[in-house]
This record gives sequence, C-alpha cells and structure tokens, in this order.
Amino acid sequence: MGLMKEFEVHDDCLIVRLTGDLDHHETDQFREEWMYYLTNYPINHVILSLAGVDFIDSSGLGVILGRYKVLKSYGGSLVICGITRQVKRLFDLSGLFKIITFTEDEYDAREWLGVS
Amino acid sequence: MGLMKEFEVHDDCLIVRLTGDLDHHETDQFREEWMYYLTNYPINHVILSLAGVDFIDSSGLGVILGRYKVLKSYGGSLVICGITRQVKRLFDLSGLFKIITFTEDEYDAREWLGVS
Amino acid sequence: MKNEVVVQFPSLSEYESLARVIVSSFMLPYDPTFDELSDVKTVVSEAVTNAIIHGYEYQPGIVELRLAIVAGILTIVIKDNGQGIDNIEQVKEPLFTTKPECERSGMGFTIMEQFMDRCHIESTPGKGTVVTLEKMLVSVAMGV
Amino acid sequence: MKNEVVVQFPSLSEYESLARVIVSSFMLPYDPTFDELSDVKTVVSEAVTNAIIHGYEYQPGIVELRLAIVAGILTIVIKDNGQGIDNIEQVKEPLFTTKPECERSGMGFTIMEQFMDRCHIESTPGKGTVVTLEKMLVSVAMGV
Ligand SMILES: Nc1ncnc2c1ncn2[C@@H]1O[C@H](COP(=O)(O)OP(=O)(O)O)[C@@H](O)[C@H]1O
Ligand SMILES: Nc1ncnc2c1ncn2[C@@H]1O[C@H](COP(=O)(O)OP(=O)(O)O)[C@@H](O)[C@H]1O
Repeated sequence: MGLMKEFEVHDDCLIVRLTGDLDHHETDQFREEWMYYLTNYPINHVILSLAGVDFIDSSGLGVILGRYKVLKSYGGSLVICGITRQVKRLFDLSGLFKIITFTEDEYDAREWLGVS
Repeated sequence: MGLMKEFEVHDDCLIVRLTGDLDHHETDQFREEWMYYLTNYPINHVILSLAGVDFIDSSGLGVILGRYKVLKSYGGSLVICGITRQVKRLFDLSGLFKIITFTEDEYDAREWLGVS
Repeated sequence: MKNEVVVQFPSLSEYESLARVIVSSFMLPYDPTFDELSDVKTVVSEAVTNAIIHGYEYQPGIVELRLAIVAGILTIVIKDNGQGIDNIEQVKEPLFTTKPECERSGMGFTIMEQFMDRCHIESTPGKGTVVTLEKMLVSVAMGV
Repeated sequence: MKNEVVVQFPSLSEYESLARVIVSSFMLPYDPTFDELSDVKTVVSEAVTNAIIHGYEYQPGIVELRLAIVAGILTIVIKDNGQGIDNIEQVKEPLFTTKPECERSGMGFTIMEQFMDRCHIESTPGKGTVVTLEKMLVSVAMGV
C-alpha cells in the first residue's frame, strides 16, 4: 500500500495527515513536500496525524525526527496523534515517546498546542 | 486468504456458503465435506452461495461441476447464488451459465427450488 | 530481464495463494484495473496448479515464477522441471485433460489464452515445462 | 532448506512493500498474531532497505529474500552482493549510521535484534552481506 498525504495550513499551524505505509520508498517525496510547507508558510506548530498509517519503519522514523529537529531549531513544535499498534511498537522501541509529544487525536493536539 | 465453509441442512435442501478463495489447495477438503452431506442426508437440492468468494479458478470450477453431476445422476438440482465479479468472469468463459441455474441471492434460490 | 522479480517455491498447493498475492502486489504500483488484476491472478493460479499437479504429479519439486513489466506489457513465466508435455497442441484444447479422475475441468489453458494477450508453452518431455503469459496493461498503455 | 521460498528482486525501493507482502502471506497459514506479523514486516523492511541503500548504494543489484518455517521457527535471510560491512559489531550499535546525511536513524539493526529472537550478520567487504533473522512463532509453538 502506498502513502497518501494531506497538508492543511491554519495560520501558523500545519496539519499533516497520512494514510498507508510510511517506508523508505515514500520518505524522499514526503520529506520534500513537508519541507515545502515549512519553508513557504510561517509554520510554528505541526500536528502529524498517523491515524491512517498501518506501517512505519526506521526510514519513516528518520523523516519525522528530521522535521522535529528543523522545527525545534527555530522554536517550533511537533505533536503526533492517532498512532496505531504497529507504529506504537516501533516508537516504543526507538524511544520517540520521550522526546516528542503524543496525543490521542487531532482535537487533543490542537488543545495541547493552544491553536483553534 | 483461505476458504471458510458453512453447511446447513433444511429437510432435503443443503445450503453451502463459502467465504474466501476457492482454489486447488482447497478443493480436496471441500469436495470431501460436500460429499459427506450428500451421502449422509437425503439431499435433493443444493444452494451454493458464493457471495463471499472473491476468487475461484478452474480447480474450483471442477469441484462444482463434479457435484452438479452427482446431483443430476439421481435427479437432484444445484442452484448457485451471489456471484462476485471475478467469479462471473470465470463462469462466463467456461460456459457454466448455460448448464447451471444462477440466482441473485439465497432467497431467490429457495423460491426457484420451491423450498422454504 | 530488467526489473524482473523471480520467485521459487516448493510444489505444494499451499503456495498457490502466495503466487497470486505476489503477482497482485507486483502489479499494484502500475494501477491495474480490477479486471486486469483478477484475470492475472486467475491465470497464475492455473499455471502454478498445473505445475504442481501435472508437472510434478504431487512429487516434491520447485516451481519458478518470473514477473516483469516492460513498456506496459506484463510478462509472467511459470516454470517447472517436471514430466513435461508430449503434445502441446492437444493440451491447449478446451476440456482436454489427462486427469479427469481428479475432476480437472481441462479449462486451464483456455483460461490462460482468453484472459491474456499471449500464452506460449515450451516443454520437453521428461525435463519440464515453461509457460509464458503476456498482457498489455491498459492503465500503463494509456499513460495513466 | 526444506519448504523454502526464494525471492529475487531488483534493488529498488518500490520492491520494499512487495517484500513485506510476501513475508506476510508466507506466514499467514501459520496463523501468526498481529504483533508477530507486524514485527516481521518491520524487520524485513529494515533489512531490504539496508541492502538497497547501504549494500548497493542505490546502484542496480539483486536483493534475495529467503523464507522458511521449520518446527515453529521462522527463518528470514536477506542477501545482497553489495559493498559489505567492515565492522559488524559497530553497525549493530543503536543510532550508529554511516549515512546521517540521508536522515538514517541508525535503528535498523536494533529493531531487527529487538523484534526477532536472533539476528545474525555475515559480511565480506566488497562482496556483500547476508542477514539471518529468526523468530519463534507463538501460535505454532503452542501447537494451535
Ligand atoms: N506444467 C505441466 N506439466 C505437464 N503437463 C501439463 C502441465 N500443464 C498442463 N499439462 C497438461 O495439459 C493438460 C491440460 O491442462 P489444463 O488446460 O490446465 O487442464 P487441467 O489442468 O484441468 O487438466 C493437463 O491435463 C496436462 O496433461
Ligand atoms: N546490507 C548492508 N550493506 C552494507 N552496509 C550495511 C548494510 N546494512 C547495514 N549496513 C551498515 O550498518 C549501518 C547501520 O545500519 P542500521 O542499524 O540499519 O541503521 P541505518 O540504516 O539507519 O544506517 C548502516 O549505516 C550501514 O553502514
């Protein structure tokens, strides 16, 4: 299964919604598109919804960590929401829960970020 | 995907419901189970529901034709119902529509056979 | 062949569904139609089953499946090192089967010929059989 | 190996999902748990990606995947004829990567070691790498 991507900008908040498999094959294009929004809009917060992602591997992890670092470098923030079971197993193992904020769903993510 | 089978006897009518793939790997056991009902119950009519079958090949076709012949040999009848698109393509090509009765669903099949 | 996928598996019926899954996943990036997918799954099932039943007559052996898509044409090769075929013209006839006692319908090659654009059989008695199937994929042909 | 399935495919990222589908379908008749399936898909993705990125460094090559289940133990072998690994102990360390510029996380081998019961690396610099992964399947072990 390929990867479907949805990008939505609300003021300084970017919402990224993924559906499908986030593996190495998808990373280059996904990174490029994500960076397009970070460089062309005044984005301070990113909500990454993985509710539709059934599979992720360490390549997917790498893109997320890379964007997290970019955001952090200028004081922005990243919140991940809606993770499925396979994704949770990989994030658990890689210690991602210790550095990135996770919420149940998009609604909670907006609350946490204080954006409407 | 494997094959799930449901056999139901109503007086002299046997209803066989299949779900999954009916390929060569499944035929031997399916044939055996179907024959068990034909030899141990006074079956005159068989309704074969393929509503849950997404895949069939010529091996599946062979088992169905084989049971059709057994039934015909003693004056019984076979009605097939609920065929999906792939199944229809194979049946079309093999001329099955010319010799076996097909109905939309189980309800129509019972009507056609005059069983309740 | 360029960008070819080669799969070898034991001549056991439990691998028939694996062969179908592999060919489906292989085609998926080319955005095949539902009918293309279902026709191709059917012919792979026919040829693999034949290798197991007729080629190896249920004895242990290796079935080889090769897949490639070049210029919109899907090529599938199914190979066995089984007993081979004596009379190729004869086995292609509809309803012809050497195993009526196993309730074989004799429709395998007819299905392969009808569902594909090309069905080529090469066989050496005592050595084995190679079936080559080709289909032009509409989605690719139309540049979608 | 008895009842082994062997798959060869080009070292292109589009085949990563095919490799996952193949291993899933291969395991399915053994009634794996959801977590077993997802762990195995993950490690296959890691090893195949490594063969493409590190083994062949995006140059054309063939990746080989071998699958077998014997006595409840799933064995997966992923082989490339790429550049090989100099220091095997070093590459196993968490977060170690030779391609930080590609945003590699250096977690591949850590994931393989954690999700599988055994992860063995054999490599000859200039010749290639063979990664052997093993996992005891609970459903089979319990005789379900
Ligand atoms: N791989 C094979 N090796 C040897 N003989 C084969 C092979 N495939 C087909 N045949 C022969 O061709 C005949 C017709 O095949 P087919 O049209 O698929 O019908 P069926 O499998 O129902 O017999 C078979 O009965 C068999 O004699
Ligand atoms: N098949 C391979 N061929 C050559 N080198 C490899 C191979 N697999 C892994 N490596 C080396 O091992 C290192 C660690 O691999 P891994 O833990 O998967 O992390 P990553 O892929 O993120 O770099 C890689 O950076 C690479 O140098």
